[in-house]
Amino acid sequence: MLKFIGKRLLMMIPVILGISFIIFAIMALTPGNPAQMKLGENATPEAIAELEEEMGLNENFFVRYFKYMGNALRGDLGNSYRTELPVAQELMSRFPNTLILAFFGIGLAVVIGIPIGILSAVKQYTIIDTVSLGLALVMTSIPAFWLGLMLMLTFSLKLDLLPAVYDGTWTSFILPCITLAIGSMATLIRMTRSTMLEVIREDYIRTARAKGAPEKVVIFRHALRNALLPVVTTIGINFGLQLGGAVICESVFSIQGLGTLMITSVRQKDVPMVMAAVLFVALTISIVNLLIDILYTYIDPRVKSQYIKAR
Amino acid sequence: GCGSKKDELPNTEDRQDLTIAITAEPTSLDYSLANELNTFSIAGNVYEGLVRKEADGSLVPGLAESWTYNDDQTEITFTLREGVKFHNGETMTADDVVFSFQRALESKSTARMTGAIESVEKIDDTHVLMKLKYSYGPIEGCLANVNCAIVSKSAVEADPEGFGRAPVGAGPYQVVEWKSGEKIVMKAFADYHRGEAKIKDLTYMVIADSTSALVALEKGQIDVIANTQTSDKQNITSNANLQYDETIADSFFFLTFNNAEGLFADNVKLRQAIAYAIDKESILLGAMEGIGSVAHSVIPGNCFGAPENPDDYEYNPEMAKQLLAEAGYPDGLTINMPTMSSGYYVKISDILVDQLRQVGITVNQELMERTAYLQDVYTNCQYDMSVLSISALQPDADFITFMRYHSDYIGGGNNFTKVNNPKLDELLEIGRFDSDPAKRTAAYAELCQIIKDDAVLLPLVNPPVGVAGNVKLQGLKAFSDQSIYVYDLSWGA
Amino acid sequence: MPDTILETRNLKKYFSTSAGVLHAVDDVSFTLERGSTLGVVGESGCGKSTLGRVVLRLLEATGGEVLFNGQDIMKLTKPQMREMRRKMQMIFQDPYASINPRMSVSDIIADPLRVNGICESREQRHSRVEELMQTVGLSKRFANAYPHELDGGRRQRIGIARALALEPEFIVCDEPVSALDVSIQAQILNLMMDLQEQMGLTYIFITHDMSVVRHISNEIMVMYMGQCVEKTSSHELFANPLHPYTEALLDAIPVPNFSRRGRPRKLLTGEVTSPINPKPGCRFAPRCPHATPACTGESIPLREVSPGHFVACVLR
Amino acid sequence: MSEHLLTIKNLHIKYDTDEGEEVRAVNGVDLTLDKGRSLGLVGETGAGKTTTALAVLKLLPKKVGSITEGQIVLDGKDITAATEEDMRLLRGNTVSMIFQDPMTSLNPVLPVGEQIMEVISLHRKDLTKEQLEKRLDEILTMVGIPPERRQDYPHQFSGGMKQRIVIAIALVCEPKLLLADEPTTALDVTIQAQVLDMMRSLRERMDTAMILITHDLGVVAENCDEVAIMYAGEIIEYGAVEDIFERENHHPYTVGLFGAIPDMTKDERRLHPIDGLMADPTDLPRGCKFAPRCPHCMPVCETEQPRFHTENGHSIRCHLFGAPGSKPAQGGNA
Amino acid sequence: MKKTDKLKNEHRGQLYFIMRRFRKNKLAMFGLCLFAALTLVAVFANFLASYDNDALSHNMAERNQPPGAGHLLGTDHYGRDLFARVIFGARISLFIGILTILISLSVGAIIGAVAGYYGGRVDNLLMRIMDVFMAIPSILLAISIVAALGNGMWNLLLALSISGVPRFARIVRSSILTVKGQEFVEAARAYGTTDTGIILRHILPNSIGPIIVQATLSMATTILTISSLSFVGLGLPSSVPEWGAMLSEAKQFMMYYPHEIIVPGVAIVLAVMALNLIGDGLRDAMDPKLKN
Ligand SMILES: Nc1ncnc2c1ncn2[C@@H]1O[C@H](COP(=O)(O)OP(=O)(O)OP(=O)(O)O)[C@@H](O)[C@H]1O
Ligand SMILES: Nc1ncnc2c1ncn2[C@@H]1O[C@H](COP(=O)(O)OP(=O)(O)OP(=O)(O)O)[C@@H](O)[C@H]1O
Ligand SMILES: [Mg+2]
Ligand SMILES: [Mg+2]
Repeated sequence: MLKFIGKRLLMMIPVILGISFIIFAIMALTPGNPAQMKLGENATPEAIAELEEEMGLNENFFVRYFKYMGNALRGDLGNSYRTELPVAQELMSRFPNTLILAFFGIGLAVVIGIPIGILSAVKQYTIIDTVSLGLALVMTSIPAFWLGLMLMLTFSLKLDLLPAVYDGTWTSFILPCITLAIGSMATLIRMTRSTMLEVIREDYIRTARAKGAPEKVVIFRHALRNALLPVVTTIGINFGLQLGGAVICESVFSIQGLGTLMITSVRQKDVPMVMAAVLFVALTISIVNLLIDILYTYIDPRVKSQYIKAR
Repeated sequence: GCGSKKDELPNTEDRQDLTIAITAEPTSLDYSLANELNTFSIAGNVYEGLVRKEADGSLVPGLAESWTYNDDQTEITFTLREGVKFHNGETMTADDVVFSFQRALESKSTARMTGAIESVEKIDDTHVLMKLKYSYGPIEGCLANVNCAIVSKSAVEADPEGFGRAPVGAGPYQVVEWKSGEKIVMKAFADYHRGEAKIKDLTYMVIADSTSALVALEKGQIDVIANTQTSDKQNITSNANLQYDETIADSFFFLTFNNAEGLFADNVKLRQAIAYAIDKESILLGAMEGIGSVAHSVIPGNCFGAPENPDDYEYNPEMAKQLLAEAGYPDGLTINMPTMSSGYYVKISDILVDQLRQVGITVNQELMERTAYLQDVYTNCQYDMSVLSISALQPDADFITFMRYHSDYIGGGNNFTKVNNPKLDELLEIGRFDSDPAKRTAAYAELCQIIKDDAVLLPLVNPPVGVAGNVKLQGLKAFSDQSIYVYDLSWGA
Repeated sequence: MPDTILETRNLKKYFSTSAGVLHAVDDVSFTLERGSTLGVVGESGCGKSTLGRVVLRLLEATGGEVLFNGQDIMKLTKPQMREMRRKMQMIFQDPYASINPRMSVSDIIADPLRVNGICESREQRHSRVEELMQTVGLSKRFANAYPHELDGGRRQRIGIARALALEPEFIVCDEPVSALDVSIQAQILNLMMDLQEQMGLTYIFITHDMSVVRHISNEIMVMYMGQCVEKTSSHELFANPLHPYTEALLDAIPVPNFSRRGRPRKLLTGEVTSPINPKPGCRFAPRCPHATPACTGESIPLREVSPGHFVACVLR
Repeated sequence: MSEHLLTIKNLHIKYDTDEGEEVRAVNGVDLTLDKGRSLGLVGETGAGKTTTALAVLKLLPKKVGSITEGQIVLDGKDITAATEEDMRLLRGNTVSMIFQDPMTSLNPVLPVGEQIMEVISLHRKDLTKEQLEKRLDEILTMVGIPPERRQDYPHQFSGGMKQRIVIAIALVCEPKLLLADEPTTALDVTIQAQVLDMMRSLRERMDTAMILITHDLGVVAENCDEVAIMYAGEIIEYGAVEDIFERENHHPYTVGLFGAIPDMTKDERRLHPIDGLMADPTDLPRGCKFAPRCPHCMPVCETEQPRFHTENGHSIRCHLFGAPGSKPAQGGNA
Repeated sequence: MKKTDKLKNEHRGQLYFIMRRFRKNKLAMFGLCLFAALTLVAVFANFLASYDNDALSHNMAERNQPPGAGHLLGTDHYGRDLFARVIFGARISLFIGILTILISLSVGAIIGAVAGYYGGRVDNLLMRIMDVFMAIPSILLAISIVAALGNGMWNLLLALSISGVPRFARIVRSSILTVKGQEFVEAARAYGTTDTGIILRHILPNSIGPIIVQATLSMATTILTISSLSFVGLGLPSSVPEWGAMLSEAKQFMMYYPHEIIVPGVAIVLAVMALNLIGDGLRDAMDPKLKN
């Protein structure tokens, strides 16, 4: 098992390197001059040139990349071009917000989506099934920011129940989390339903019925766990989507997270910040996926024994 | 939580806190790095300079008690106010003043405000001498700007890097906490030389999206929106719980041409054709809901030197088509127009695209991010035509004209039209160096006429500055430079 | 002088798996006469299919030689091999998986012709396909049908027609009837025997059904965990099985005959284990009722105990 | 009149498919089975064997398969009218079923011990935990699995062992009737022999009756007391095992079936397959279902459904028998 | 009667049966009709309104008109006719959607096919590269690319296509892996079919099902992503009547002139829903196992 985790961690290295290269290259392609940005529109050209020199911007792309990576590997992610503060500090102050959003978003999607999916499968062809499928369909079809705005209008303006924008309280996370959860929820409803339907057709379910097990036992003890196995993997994938979707959600609800940071930094060509933010997001996604894989080996005995033997 | 806030809303008498929404966070509050209106308006509550600008725009003594000029107005001797405290509790000395100016002069971001200053020297503990490079009319206004604030020398020296986040000035508010990207929390400075402010706790909250900000204001989550969108005015004014004030900004939007290279170089007919094709009223209506004003001159009306009845092009599409044919484009043409992808820039160019289409000009709107745009258009002048805005910073024509049209400043983010006209240079120099106001005014009038005739650039609209707030808040006013003087605000009954 | 069409010498195929080296086919040698049928029987996983594939070089052997008409096919280049393929074909077990569901019946049968550039013109190809369909007993009206519309028996006929399209000399049949119902199975077996007679085909017939293999084969090879444990003529094997495994195999076959009812049987204990990193010695020893210490330790060679009867057992 | 353990009377079952067709899978099956006896149900693919067995458990796929006519009486209870809850108490307890494929019949995520234990705890609520465990060890030993392995998961067992576990599940409550649906087709012959042998001894010990579904006549000959041959949803021949394997008179389909198997005792190379294909269950012939393939087909066969002709408990559903002037078919394995 | 029906069916391909199952799926048919309607509107937009005069022309005298007689769906803040914009928007959204899918599908299919068929090192390398792209949330990738290349139709298209490639590569690869192991592929090899022949004639036709399903669903996602990019200001300029851009433009007026945000919003929801319904319907039709 440890070997497996070690191997997976090692495999993350090339991925992270690849991402860093791609983003660095994209940022290098991006027009705009960080020095100009820093000095503002009223700066003199001489001042800009001087600052460029200072920032090492006139060096060759590869030199810059290797310098950056060298520093990054030593734990120095550099200072933001924009605020001149260490990038790590800014990331750390923003990251919790995004993480809360993503985790609660996916949590909400799981807690609501999976039961609905199960119900829908168990009650196939009934009105419950139709309604939940319809719901899932509408959920996948609504643009997230539109939904966010509508929720904001309804729940904070019309009904005056929740804060409209982030103000540091946990209540201000409710609407953003719901907004973010909707997309994944729809996926989970559909996914759970279809795997559940597939599993219900399996021979071992028929065996369970032939044992005289009541429907509840058949569904919850026999079908559910098997159906959830592929769903667990989907949760991992959706976590990535959540981190991406957070960009939109954060801008709607003015949450200062990695998403808004990304957008501002990309726009201002704050290379160290963008690099660090993307790498951070990618790393988080990789780690969450690794955790899910580990979880998977524990809940699927077939995979588990494979690794235990391989040890 | 939200519950408690809600309860507070009805009785505001005992409130002493204020939350102001801003669309973007300043990168730093270091006075010597500040270069945007946005930053000036926040930092203005933290710092104070030798000169202070009142809410009505008049200049009064700030940290200097008084000052005197020498005869040719190239030297100023300041008498410092005594007992002025910095936020760190230290008392201001002449050394602090000298240090502050030295630092500002060295900074790359302050050129526009400190450009006329040669040096600042200490005379004695309560007097400093400022030498100017030339006699400069607007100098007092410059000294009131944040870039010329007085800061604690020891505080800067203790942590020069961190100063931008934890500034130590002598203004009415001191920074308590800065949660990056989220909010800046300040508290009233008890030892402020004019007395402690009435609003004790001041928070600047970053809300990028204007709709979200408005909802937050209506809900009472925030108290003031610093710079409202024109599209929100209707919402704000129709809400009895909110107050609204607006004024015309000291900036203007214009369509700029590259006068030296490309399509528009040496083709005044083409530039004029475009001038006739533009309906500024429609732009004002479409982009700014009709709020603000149409700009007829390159010097905004509230500046010294603004012409009284500026001459301008009429909206005349027929004339435009005719001139277009004369310019050599009887069948129309295609123009690439880089556009900064934010706010009014996009809207104005949207409308321009349509208006020019009506006379047979196809405009390719190339949306660009701010950084890229500034580099390509502003600094490097790689464009044919674009929408830009500049602001006066000080209510004096010099600020908004000198570097823009002088041939010494071509390119590099100054003279972005690349216009090179000795006559203009001459007029600009009169405007800057002559101390006779009448002569200056005349020079600027001629300048405006030349720019209009040559269609160097086409002024379009003066945007409004709108400020919205809780109706219980006293003293809320919109200023042309987007400032909010929090010291003057209070919660009323 | 027997006319040998195929000979394998010490053929080996190992797969490397996460758990170790899997000896799917381990040191198998046999010769096959033109026009005859070699039945290969053995339990699931003993390497029958692998043997068939290695012989056709659909899998690269780990070691050993396969001589086809005296030529070592392991040494052929790709184009040479493609040429050789026309003489050696395969019929597969699963008539559902072995034909492309997206192609019509006539396309499936015509595909080998097209690929090998036989019957260039469309009409020629068309008539050849019709001819083949007739040979295998498929009605012409199915020419444009798609496989999923047909039952297993007809699909298997398609598979046979496809294998015959290139007029091969030699066909490996990998359990061609085990997925079919008894009545259909008989139809297909008859067809295959008829074809063999008409065209002088040589078969390797892989199966695990002893009654089928006895019926169709001239010679039978019994495999156990990748190795050949006994090989002799079909008649001899059933009359006089020498290897304990063969004995047990024959004994275990349920016979549709009331007379055998209730008769005590020599049941084997245990099951075939996976042939990963096998120990030297007789691989059947752990299940063998007659196992002695001599059975383990060193490998047991295949010996000819009577003319044409080969067995690998220390007891014989 | 002695009470039979299982009586199936005139059972008709249809499936409604997605395509809107009606599959008439079972068309008038009559069967009786006594305590402790074993019945072989033989027939080709699609004959309706599994469907019949599922009907006895009332486990036909919901909304798709339904009993349209007939009656099933199990252990004195008419189960066609039984509620789901009644059935639940019967399943696994009075009647249990073994499915064809051991690879997929076990839940991959539960340890096998738990899967066996589940049946006992569902039906023997009175037993204590220790008694349950004891019973589990007992049954594991009986099917030849070391009891220590009860914590293992299905994928850790070989096919034969899995099938033994499936059998353990089916027999742990000592049911009165066991429905075994091709329990050994997925296994190798040597393993098949082991498993069938074990099943036989267990059944004898528990006095369990069995319906053994298969298409292997050899398996039937060695394991069953009675044989029913099914074709297109009907039983076309029924009798004691001797009747089918020894007697002369047979249904032409039975004759064909025997002719198609390669015979181990004869040296004849050509086989004698039955021509044509199984009747399409969505579009069955009007008269005798076998008529289109029958070498002895008469005009009456195409129009009229034959009735059973019974002689000493050996029934044949064919116009050749019973009716005056008919000529018995030759065949069987004689 | 029935017999002849059957015989007729025998000469029809699998496609016929898929289509038949699809046609029985009411929801999927609804989706298809909706999509067909959108396509028709997109194709014949010229006949319904004038691009220049209605969709583009500003008319400050008629700003923010509510839906009514003069303007069926009202006007926007530049006085442009929303009906005209929304139907020309269909053209743009569908165009971008389809082209994006085509590009990412063809690139993804080639990568996936090569990786899946040849396996081993090639597979490893290609898939690691795909992993790299997959590990960046696609919207972040799209944002970076648009920021780098600038806003505009072609850049948007490129950004969306690039972020779509890995998904298709994976799907194609995995369906190739399943098909590759099947016996008919081995049979084709046994009679001498070349690698390319096997991929083109045997493998791809059999993996087309999941690919088409993914394509329809991806198109739905693409339309949503465009609107998200517009929202953060990285979409198309407003002179292009694209739905996402319309939506984010209308956002500032949403409290006062809700029709301006509802019209494009509903258009997006309908298009995305139609595509989802079709994709789901196709999946069900191709995999009858899912239904009873
Ligand atoms: N590609 C492969 N990679 C790894 N192992 C393989 C591969 N192909 C076959 N094997 C293993 O080789 C052994 C022999 O397999 P093979 O398919 O030849 O058996 P078989 O006798 O044909 O069995 P069956 O009767 O089930 O078809 C088995 O243990 C199998 O798991
Ligand atoms: N769920 C179902 N939906 C539609 N038709 C079905 C269904 N299950 C079985 N059938 C049809 O009912 C008929 C009888 O099927 P059944 O499974 O009982 O046959 P069987 O005798 O058990 O065959 P096998 O030997 O293949 O197991 C067949 O024609 C089959 O296609
Ligand atoms: Mg095999
Ligand atoms: Mg069955």
